[in-house]
Amino acid sequence: MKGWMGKIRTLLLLSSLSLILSGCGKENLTAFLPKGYGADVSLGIIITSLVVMIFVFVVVMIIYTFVLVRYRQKKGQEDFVPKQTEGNKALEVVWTVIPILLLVIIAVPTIAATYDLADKSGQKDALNISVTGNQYWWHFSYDDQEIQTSQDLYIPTGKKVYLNMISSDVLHSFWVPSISGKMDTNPENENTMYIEAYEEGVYWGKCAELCGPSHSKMDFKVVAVSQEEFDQWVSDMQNVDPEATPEATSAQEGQKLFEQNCLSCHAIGSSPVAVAPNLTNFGDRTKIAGVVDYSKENLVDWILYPEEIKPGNKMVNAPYFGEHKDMKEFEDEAEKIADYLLQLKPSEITPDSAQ
Amino acid sequence: MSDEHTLNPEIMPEEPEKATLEGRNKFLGFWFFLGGETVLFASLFGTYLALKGSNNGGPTADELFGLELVFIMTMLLLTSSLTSVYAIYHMKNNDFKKMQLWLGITVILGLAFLGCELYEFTEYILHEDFTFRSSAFGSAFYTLVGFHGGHVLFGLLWIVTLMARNAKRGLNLYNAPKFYVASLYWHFIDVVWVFIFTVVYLMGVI
Amino acid sequence: MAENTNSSNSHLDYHKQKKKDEMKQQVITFALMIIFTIIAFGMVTSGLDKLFVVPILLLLAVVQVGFQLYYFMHMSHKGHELPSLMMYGGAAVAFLTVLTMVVLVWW
Amino acid sequence: MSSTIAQKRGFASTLWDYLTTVDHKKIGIMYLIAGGFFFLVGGLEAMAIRWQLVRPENDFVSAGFYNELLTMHGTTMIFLAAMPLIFALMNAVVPLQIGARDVAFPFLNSLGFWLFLFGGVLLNCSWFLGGAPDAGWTAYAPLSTTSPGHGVDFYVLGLQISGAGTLIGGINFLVTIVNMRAPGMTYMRMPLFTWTAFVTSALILFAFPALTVGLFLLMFDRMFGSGFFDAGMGGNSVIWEHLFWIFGHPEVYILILPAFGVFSDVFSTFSKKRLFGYTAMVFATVLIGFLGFMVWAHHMFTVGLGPAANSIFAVATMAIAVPTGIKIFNWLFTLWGGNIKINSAMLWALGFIPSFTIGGMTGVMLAAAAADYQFHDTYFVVAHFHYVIVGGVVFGIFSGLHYWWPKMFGKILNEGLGKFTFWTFFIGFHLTFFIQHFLGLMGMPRRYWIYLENQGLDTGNAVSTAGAFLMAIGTIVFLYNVIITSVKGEKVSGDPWDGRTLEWSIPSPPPHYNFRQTPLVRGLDPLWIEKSEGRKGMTPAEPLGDIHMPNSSILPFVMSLGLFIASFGFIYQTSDKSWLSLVFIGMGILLGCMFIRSVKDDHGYHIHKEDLDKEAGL
Ligand code: HEA
Ligand code: HEA
Ligand code: HEC
Ligand code: CUA
Ligand SMILES: [Cu+2]
Repeated sequence: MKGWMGKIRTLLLLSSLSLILSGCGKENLTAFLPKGYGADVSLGIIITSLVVMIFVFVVVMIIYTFVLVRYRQKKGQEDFVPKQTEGNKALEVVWTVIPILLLVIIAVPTIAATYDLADKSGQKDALNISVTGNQYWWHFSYDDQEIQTSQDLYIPTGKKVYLNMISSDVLHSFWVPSISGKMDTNPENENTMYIEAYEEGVYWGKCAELCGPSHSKMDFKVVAVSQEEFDQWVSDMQNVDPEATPEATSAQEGQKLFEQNCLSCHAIGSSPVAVAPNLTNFGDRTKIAGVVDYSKENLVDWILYPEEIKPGNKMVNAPYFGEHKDMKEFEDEAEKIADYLLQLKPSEITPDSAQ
Repeated sequence: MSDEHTLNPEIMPEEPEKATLEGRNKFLGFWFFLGGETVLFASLFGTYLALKGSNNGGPTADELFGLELVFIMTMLLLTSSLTSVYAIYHMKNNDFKKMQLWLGITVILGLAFLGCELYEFTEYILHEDFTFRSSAFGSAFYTLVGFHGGHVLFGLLWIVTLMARNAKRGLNLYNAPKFYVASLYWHFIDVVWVFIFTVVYLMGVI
Repeated sequence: MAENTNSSNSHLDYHKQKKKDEMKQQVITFALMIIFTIIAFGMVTSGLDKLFVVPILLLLAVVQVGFQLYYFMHMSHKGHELPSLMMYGGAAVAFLTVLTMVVLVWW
Repeated sequence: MSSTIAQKRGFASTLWDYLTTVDHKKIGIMYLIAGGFFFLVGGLEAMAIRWQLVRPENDFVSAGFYNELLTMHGTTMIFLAAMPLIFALMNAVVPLQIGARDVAFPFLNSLGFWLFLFGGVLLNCSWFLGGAPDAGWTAYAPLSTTSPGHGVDFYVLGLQISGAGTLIGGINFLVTIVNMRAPGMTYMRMPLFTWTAFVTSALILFAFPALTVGLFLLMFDRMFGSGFFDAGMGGNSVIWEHLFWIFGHPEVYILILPAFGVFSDVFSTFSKKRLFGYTAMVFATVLIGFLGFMVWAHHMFTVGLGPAANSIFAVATMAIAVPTGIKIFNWLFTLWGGNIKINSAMLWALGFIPSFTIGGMTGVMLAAAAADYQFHDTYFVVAHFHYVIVGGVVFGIFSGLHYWWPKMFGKILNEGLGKFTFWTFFIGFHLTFFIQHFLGLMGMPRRYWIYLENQGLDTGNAVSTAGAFLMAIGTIVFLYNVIITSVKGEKVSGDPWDGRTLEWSIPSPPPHYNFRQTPLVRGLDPLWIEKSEGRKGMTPAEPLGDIHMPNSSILPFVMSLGLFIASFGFIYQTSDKSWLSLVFIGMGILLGCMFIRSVKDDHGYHIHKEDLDKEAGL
């Protein structure tokens, strides 16, 4: 493992440099700039295979160009009949054996890496998080810590974190390109994968398995912070008082409205409701519902018109509309709820800490 | 055309089913089709095996299956395979009457088999509350066994049609391949059944 | 063809005899199949160990199917090269399919 | 039965002729028209996809509609465009290449076509009846089992019907190639296109039943309340994935192998050389077909099958690079030392080599399981398969069409327009898909209705869309070429390319009985052998005699119509049981036709020797 990884790494450094120069993708999203173990290993294989492939392609193209230049029909030679060769045993052996050897070069590290990435030996002692994919949001439950959270996954850097994944409805796939390759969430079984972030940062995650109209909007974030910060986040989250009264009056009214209208699906604190995202630390999100820029205005919009932002999402089943109130009233109420939600900041540790 | 009128033993070729190009094509095409059917049933078997434990709280395989009926069904179908061999034997001897007779017996045995199967299914549905919709196991069971039953039904209709159509005019080089191919189909149904009684019933109760 | 009645008749007799012999063989095959079936059912009802019975059941099934194909369906006769090829092709795919469903869908 | 066709015919009788025909050449033309039409439909859907993705957060189409577009694009292109176009070439050419007067089952051949067409029409009816399927061409459960509306129902039944047609077609070609070869045409003298048709048909035979079963299970889950893929009832959605890919992977080789066959024939014809390493080429074809059945789980690396399964399937997949490489190098060495004439047919073939090699190479990269964790379900995969499918299959179809157009229609497609089509399409193709490799790794999953701003994906997508427009222009010029050629094109002889194989030994277009006298084949490239020994055409293997021909029949059309009707019954009975009456009517029609077919003798008819002479004298 180590030997070839070392060589690969130098290669990798060189090529990633050139990739940065050519601007290949957004940092913390692209798989070209790995910031975690899985992505690193995968990129190693990608580059090994790419090098072999470029070699093959060059060989093919050299013969191809030569043949076309040399043997193209010349003027006046239309009737020339070339020698009718049947084949050549030696040549045929050559182009059977060499590709086999080239494939072995790819296959061996591939197998090693495949087993490496499926290694579960450290799972018992490591941090285990249950991941649930839902149309169209992600839920995270920290197994022994009694922490429930959605959309933003907080992990400590430099540690293997085991994710036990399942789906509550259709197939989804958990993918954070710059940290690790993807793993599907299936409804009938739990899949396990580990991730390890090398450095602090907010990494973009995407759903990579067609799951309905808002499949392209099922984004989430992995927030990697230092171990100390993570420990603090854990204790902050454990000590949340879900019923804490906010200071501002509008937020207090918002809390009431929220409790009446929204708690049937959503949850605050660690009660494991799985119908809608857990909003305990909603005030610390960087995006609303995974994709919308974080602002009060957008939040109000979301509460009132979720369907327009994420078509087909399940909040549509209970939109915040009564029968006999007028629109203005709704907006007012939604603003109050927004005020309430925006101040849900139970922890000092936020995505901003992940620098 | 010469192959229109009934053959007499003198001009009956050794393999009447392959004496014409059409016959050879039918023969080969049908065998290939059976190759495809093998994959079709394998997919059903595979699905069944993957789901046979998923009884969703309903009855399990060993609570459900009784072997007596299955044994009778197996005997019926195995015997019908032999009777259709007799039919083809008489076809090759150009003895049309006997061929029809044996085909008739085959059909009766096949009907008896289907009757047993229907009885079995109604028992399950009415008395065991085990239906197509009760669990993934139920779905897989009825689909696999039902597909086989459907094949039996189709085979019966086919053979009866052939018998009726040719009853008056006897055997000729035009219809010999048709009889032959139908008998291949009938044997293949038996092949599938061998796996069904082994994998579904015997391995289900053990 | 009718001119050569004599030789044609002995030819006919020869073939008749061959078919008869073959028919005999097929009846024996049938008897064996019945016996196999009885063994299979017997083993299951006798309550022997599962690990012992299942492989034998499968073996018996495969042999029975071989009988069907090779004797009842004449795959042993000449002119069945391509049918055998395609049946074996189908059987190979079938085997892989079933194996997958049993091994790779365990949860 | 009249054998002179050169009479004036009204439109109605021509139509009737085509509805009832069992002539493989006419069926080939119908496959060409229908497949071509669906290619345009699928292309139009592709254009809509690309237009939606031209800039971030675009709102050209809605999210639900986008999913319908991409599902229908994939399904249409694979099942209703690529496969039928390949069947068009196989029908038009294979019987001629083996010196046969007909296919083994003319009636079934026609049935296969009508089943495909009605299946395709059924699938596309969904657009007008409440929405198309929207679960991807792979229709993964439970998304497909829970998708609201009837879209996926149309997918299930449409594919079931057209799939049955394909299976029938496959068996027909297998038997044709085994039983109908002219004297002397041994297996190892068959042209490569015929060989690939043979292997492709065998793949169809073994691959499609898995799809058939999968579709049945899906249908039962959606319409009759079974629980195969419903975790709540103990079902398992991974079963669908296996069944789909046990079919799906061989399917991609079903598509590419005949294209390989086209290229083999084109390369050897236009470099005036015997195919280099013929035996190895045949062997490689068979090997690809064989290995193709053992690799399907490479589409499922991220499903969670475990490292052992992933490694096995990774290595098995990579192995396919070897026989494919053998082919690539044999083609290059066919050109080596040849007298290479570059015309439109040859351009497509030459364009194929680098394009497909890139596609194959990214395929091998995908096969590396640990790397596929990153690639899977991103635009890298989209790039891979368009490189192999467009750069392989579509180029192959274009090449084959330019090559055999004179054989099918008696006229050569315009060279200038042909070259223009090639270059616009070729450049557009690379522009569209090359950049998608990078988009994928930069974090763009596939089947994304929108991508967000500021994620570095804007430029790449804009370039990709621009390329797609070039491809559209190329396609439109090709259509123009077809029209111009049929209006103005000049008639050509039976052998315009100095051909090597049997189809060039008869007039263009061929008479409906193909060969007046069955030819005697004396080696590989039989016509070339005769020509190089100074003879003008093939030596007949039989004296001139009566020719037996099959009767035409309307039954295949009616049977397919029956299934078409029954499908609506199946689809709508979920909401109202009275729709079941349509099931009975439709199935009644089908069974009735089968009954008629089996009860009514059909001995065909004979073209008499004298008529043949008369025709020759004309
Ligand atoms: C015509 C269609 C076609 C063809 C020919 C291929 C050919 C190959 N494909 Fe592809 N593939 C598709 C169509 C096709 N594919 C489609 C449609 C999908 C996506 C389906 C979906 O999800 O919707 C797909 C997806 C797909 C995946 C799954 C990706 C994913 O979803 O994560 C993989 C993974 O292994 C793969 C691998 C390969 C390989 C190894 C080959 C090989 O056969 C390629 C072999 C060729 C070469 C390698 C080039 C020539 C060889 C040489 C010059 C010799 C020397 C070479 C070496 C030593 C490497 N393909
Ligand atoms: C044979 C197979 C085939 C072919 C030929 C193509 C051809 C093309 N494909 Fe597609 N494609 C697939 C098979 C194919 N595709 C499959 C299987 C999928 C996966 C689906 C899924 O995820 O489920 C897919 C998915 C797919 C995507 C990804 C969608 C997504 O994941 O969100 C994209 C995006 O760029 C795309 C683009 C194109 C383009 C630009 C072409 C171009 O080459 C098309 C060129 C043709 C034209 C441009 C026609 C132009 C003609 C006109 C405009 C005239 C119309 C006029 C009349 C009707 C008279 N295809
Ligand atoms: C029917 C259940 C349901 C009810 C009732 C409901 N929601 Fe939601 N809500 C959801 C679901 C499901 C999502 C996830 C949507 C998605 O992203 O696909 C969601 C998402 C959200 C989000 C974004 C979460 C995040 O982590 O980014 C906010 C904020 C929100 N809802 C607020 C509210 C408010 C305020 C109310 C009451 C007025 C409410 N919801 C009522 C189901 C519900
Ligand atoms: Cu969830 Cu896509
Ligand atoms: Cu594949």
